[in-house]
Amino acid sequence: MPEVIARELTFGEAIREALAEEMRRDSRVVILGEDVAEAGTPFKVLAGLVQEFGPERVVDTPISEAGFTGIGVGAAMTGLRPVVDIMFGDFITLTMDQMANQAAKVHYMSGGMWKVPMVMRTTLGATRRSAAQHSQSLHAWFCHIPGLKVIMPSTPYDVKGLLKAAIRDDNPVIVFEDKMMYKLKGPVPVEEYTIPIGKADIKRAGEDITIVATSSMVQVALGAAVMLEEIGISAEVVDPRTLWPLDEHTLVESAKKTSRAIVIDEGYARYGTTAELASVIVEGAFFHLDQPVARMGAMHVPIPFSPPLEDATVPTERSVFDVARALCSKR
Amino acid sequence: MPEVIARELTFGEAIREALAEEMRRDSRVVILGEDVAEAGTPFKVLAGLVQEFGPERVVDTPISEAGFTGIGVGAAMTGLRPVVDIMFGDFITLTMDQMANQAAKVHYMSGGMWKVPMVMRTTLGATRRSAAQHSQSLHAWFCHIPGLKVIMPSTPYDVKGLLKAAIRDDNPVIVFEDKMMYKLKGPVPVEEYTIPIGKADIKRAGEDITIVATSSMVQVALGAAVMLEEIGISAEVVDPRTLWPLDEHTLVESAKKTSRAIVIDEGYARYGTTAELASVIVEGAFFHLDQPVARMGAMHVPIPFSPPLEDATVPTERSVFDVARALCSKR
Amino acid sequence: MTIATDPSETDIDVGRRLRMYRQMVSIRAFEEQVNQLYLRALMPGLAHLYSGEEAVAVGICEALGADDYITSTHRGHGHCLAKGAAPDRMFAELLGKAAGYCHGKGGSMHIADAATGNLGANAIVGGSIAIATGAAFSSKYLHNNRVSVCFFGEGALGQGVLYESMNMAQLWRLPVIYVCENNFYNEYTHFSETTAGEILGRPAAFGVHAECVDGQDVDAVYTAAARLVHRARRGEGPAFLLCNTYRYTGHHVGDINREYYRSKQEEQQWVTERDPLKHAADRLIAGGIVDRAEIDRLHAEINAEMEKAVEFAVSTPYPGVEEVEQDVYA
Amino acid sequence: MTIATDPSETDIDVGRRLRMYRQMVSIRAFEEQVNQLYLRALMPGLAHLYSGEEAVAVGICEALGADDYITSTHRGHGHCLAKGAAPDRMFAELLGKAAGYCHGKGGSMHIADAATGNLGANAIVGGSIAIATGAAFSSKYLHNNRVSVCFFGEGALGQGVLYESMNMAQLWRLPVIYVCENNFYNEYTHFSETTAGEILGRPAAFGVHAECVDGQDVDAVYTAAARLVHRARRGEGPAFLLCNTYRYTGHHVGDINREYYRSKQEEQQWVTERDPLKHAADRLIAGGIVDRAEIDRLHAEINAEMEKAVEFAVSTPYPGVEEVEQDVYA
Ligand SMILES: Cc1ncc(C[n+]2csc(CCOP(=O)(O)OP(=O)(O)O)c2C)c(N)n1
Ligand SMILES: Cc1ncc(C[n+]2csc(CCOP(=O)(O)OP(=O)(O)O)c2C)c(N)n1
Ligand SMILES: [Mg+2]
Ligand SMILES: [Mg+2]
Repeated sequence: MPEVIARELTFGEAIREALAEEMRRDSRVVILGEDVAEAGTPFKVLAGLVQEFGPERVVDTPISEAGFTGIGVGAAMTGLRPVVDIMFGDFITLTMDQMANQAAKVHYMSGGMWKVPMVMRTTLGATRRSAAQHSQSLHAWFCHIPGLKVIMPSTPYDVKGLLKAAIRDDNPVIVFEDKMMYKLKGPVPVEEYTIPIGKADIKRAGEDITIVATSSMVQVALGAAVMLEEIGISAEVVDPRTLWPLDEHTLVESAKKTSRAIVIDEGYARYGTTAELASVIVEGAFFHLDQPVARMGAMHVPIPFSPPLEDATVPTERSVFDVARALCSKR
Repeated sequence: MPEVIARELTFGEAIREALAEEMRRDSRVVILGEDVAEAGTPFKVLAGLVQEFGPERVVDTPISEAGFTGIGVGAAMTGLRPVVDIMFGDFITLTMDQMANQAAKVHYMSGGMWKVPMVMRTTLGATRRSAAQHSQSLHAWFCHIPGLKVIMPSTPYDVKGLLKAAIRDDNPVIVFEDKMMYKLKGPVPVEEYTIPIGKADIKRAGEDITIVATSSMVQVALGAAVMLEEIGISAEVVDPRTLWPLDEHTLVESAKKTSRAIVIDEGYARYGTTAELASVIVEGAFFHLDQPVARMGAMHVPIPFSPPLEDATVPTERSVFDVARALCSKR
Repeated sequence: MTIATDPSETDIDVGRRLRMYRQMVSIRAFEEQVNQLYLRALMPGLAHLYSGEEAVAVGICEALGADDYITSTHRGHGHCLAKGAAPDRMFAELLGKAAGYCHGKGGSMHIADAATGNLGANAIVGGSIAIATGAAFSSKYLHNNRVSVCFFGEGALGQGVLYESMNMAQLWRLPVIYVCENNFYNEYTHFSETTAGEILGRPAAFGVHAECVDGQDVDAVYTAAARLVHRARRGEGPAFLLCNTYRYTGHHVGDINREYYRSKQEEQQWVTERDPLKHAADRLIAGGIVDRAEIDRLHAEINAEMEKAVEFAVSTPYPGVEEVEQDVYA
Repeated sequence: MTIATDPSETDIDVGRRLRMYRQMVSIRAFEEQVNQLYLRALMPGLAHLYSGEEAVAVGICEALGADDYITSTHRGHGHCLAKGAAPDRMFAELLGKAAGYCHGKGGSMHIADAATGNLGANAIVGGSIAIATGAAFSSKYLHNNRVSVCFFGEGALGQGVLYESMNMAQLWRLPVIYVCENNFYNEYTHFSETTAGEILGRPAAFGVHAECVDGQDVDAVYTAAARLVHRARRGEGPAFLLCNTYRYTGHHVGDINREYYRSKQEEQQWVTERDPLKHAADRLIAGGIVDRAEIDRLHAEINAEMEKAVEFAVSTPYPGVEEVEQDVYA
């Protein structure tokens, strides 16, 4: 991060600023989605954009996720750089054919003739009391499909730089935003910048244990790290920032250094991204590891509505602390 | 497998027999899908069923995968036990909302009031020269969703017993069938049987290395095991048979015994089922392992049409042999 | 077994009219309590209120038997009540309590009730259309004479699965009625910006019998529904009923400042001129069936009932944390 | 920049008619070679032949400029040729060779050609409908006057994304033409078993201008297409053109025994009575534009050209295995 920190923005403001800057820079950037214009989305993240860029560039769509995602693919192939807005990550279920069979494969299947420079912005995360169909973190599905790139920013700084990079990328890129993080504040330089897709960030340096955390789980990991510090355990928090491409090197080197690792992601626990991240670490650092890599994710159940149940489904600072302490005590 | 082996059936015949038996036993079992009736599907797996059970029970649908999958969900909630046929596994992309947001969650969201006893049969596997949209093995997506069960049979015996169990199961169960395996022959008892969902099968006992293989990769693993035997390496081939629920115990115990493991699955290499299977083994057998678990899957590229390219994308007996030998030579 | 309603009865009997009025009042009172629970910060999440649209759910469900199925939406309290669910267990569900219909696991957007044939609210727009069609597939296959009603907002006209489902329903002559609640807004966007052509042309294009009715007139809704239900039971296939209606409050309880997408004046006009409760009460009084005092008594009675139900829900316990892993599988 | 065709010309000029005939003959000859390649076991996989349907692709593409876009289907050779692709590189693609349009990575079901605006064949039924609509979105946004044509079989009427796309195309007045090639069969099932209502009612329900044309009459297809293209370029929005046609051979090259789903007699009738090539040739001869001998010469010439193209494709090399990991990302 640059030295001079000019101001703080919320996560949502950083997204809006990234979009506005890219839309000013490149008239081919358009936004498509439900209630994106006047309403600025239910999360109000896009508020003001239609006023600046007009309804031709900030386009309210019908409730047709498959249709307007596919329109985004076609528009991207023919000269635009669409940013498609899928309100809740749970609704990507409706776009999987357009994303996995079309967007992801067009460039390869055409032998490189056609490109799909499109961005999908969507959300993840539970604990909003929104129940099973509005609380999922389904990014693992996209990570599994070659041809797509998947971005999981965890700070206002990261989301701004990565979203701008995504818009300039010539491939379909999906940006997952934690709904609970839109109000989170953090420093964002006034100067323009982008962040290369595929570079992890060490959010906190440490010696005793590596905590790899994504998106919503980065703050949880940082909180746990503070608790761990109090009992003399120095945790390194590594944020991959982009799950595909994945900066394997940074993950592996951290684990080699600390010899213990936990991987945390808010997706469902099984057959999710923690399995890949843990496998990458095991493959690269096996002979340095004192313990198997621990995985933490959303409990493998549909997210329940009831608050005490819902709260039990996601990793917390406390549960991460407990797992880390247990790993470190086994010496 | 029972002692008395009466006859050999192909994989396709075993499926047809399972369906016919269950349809005779239970009039609530119906089949929905494209070209399932007179045509008996393009793979001819269902040939003859409409003649025996009539077009009310073997129902040709329009090309509406989302729609008829959802109809299957609704019918399952209200007294039927539908078997929904999705011709190519690549088309599950169109059903993800019905499967992940509806079928998988109905029972939980309703606090157990409604059940979804439905089966989805679909296919996986490449090397059929069908290119990127007809060659995928996308089962990892379903494995990731709590509320679904995922079955990956690798022999005529297994597919018959597991499919029958799936039809009797009160949950949504997806059965993935390898398209290239429909003609594979194997012993199937004349007597009725089912196979419990969630039990792995050791397809070949061995001492030096564990090869966990699923579906299409089981025969590949068995072929590699023969090659390995010739150079004095005794490979144990473990077939999980069902990916969710997963028989972790059998996988872990085998790896503990051999101290080396390879996991092979025809899904894309990254963020796929091999990551979960490898992680489960590492978590359970870490202190017994001499080497990190090796993972092998489809190359992380859209499946190309061109034969020499396509052939390079999937694990082969030779490539499994090479990886196994390398793992065993590092002692 | 469900008893077929004779749709020829254009004169709706008094008992039925009173019952429908009571149901509408209950829904209104229920929703007012929900809003209070939200304002008192007792309700987790954001509920979507049905106030203003009561005549639709009530008119339709009055034409159904207990065995008939409905599927519902994110704006589903009205459907659930109209189909016969009890307010206390509904409030409990909305608060995430163990006594709720779904043990608190579903909440407002997933409330369901097997006893009254409610296959569940759905938080995916259009998410229950194929399910309702599948329930009708069962009914036809099992010859059990049940009809399936699929409620959805006009926003769901944007979801392709509606057309896939209507096509199959018509091909197979399934006893399903698609009830489109056109309250003019998809969240914060007027439906004219999201809906090309004429709505009724859409079912008609698939050969599905289609009608339109004033969704603020419970008698009209009931009469149309009874006819379509009867038609479906006779095996004449699916139908589509477009009900024009209006939601009085925000898209959800937190949607307070709405003037950027619809005017106060428009809202006011619907409330004062088109209120389904007022309309029905006026008619009951004009017909000499009840007087104003009886109406007032009824309201007071229902309000008291709702308050008791809320009290129950507030005081009843949450599920134990061990329940989180239960019922993932049957 | 694309030059608008004046749709008022009902008399199609001679050059155009000859060119269309030649194109149809080329497609027929191409497909016969494909079948031969299959029979000679030289072709990987199973191709879907366009024989019998030539007038549709040719009539439509004749109304388009080189800059206009098309999207195509699993039965896409005809569209690709009609839009201007070269047979030799097409055969190479079908054989998975490096010289193919997609370096062999796409094959028959994914053939594309950027130079002629072919956004690609698609192996997902209905998979290119939204893409074509998106291309029209670009055209409108960029004011580049391009029109986008989306070819699909009547089987794609089952896919909900068609209705989602038509709705948006009409709302936003996008220059896209949906061309439904109704060859009466979805694989092995007659379309009447999968399609409720009247096909033209479907676009009409979304306000999309809809017409039907005899898909075996290339002049009629061209005339209708020219009118709709002109209309789209003038900003009057999307259109839907239903072309009734017939595939002469199996669903794919391996579909030989077809009598369980359609009779030999039906097939024969289309071939003898409704052949688009014969029809066009007869007309050219009747109009005194060519004689039978010239027609025969043309066929011979094209056959020779196709044979050369096949030879090229057969002899040209496969891509090197290292190419498998190229072009996953741009
Ligand atoms: C597939 C899907 N897309 C988007 C949403 C977000 N969303 C919830 S309600 C709603 C508007 C629904 O409008 P309508 O169907 O008219 O119902 P109403 O709220 O007016 O009753 C939207 C877009 C959703 N829940 N599901
Ligand atoms: C989404 C999807 N479902 C099923 C299939 C399998 N399939 C390939 S072609 C076809 C029939 C298509 O019929 P139609 O659209 O009429 O085209 P035609 O083959 O007649 O040209 C089917 C079902 C597919 N490719 N994609
Ligand atoms: Mg609405
Ligand atoms: Mg067809």
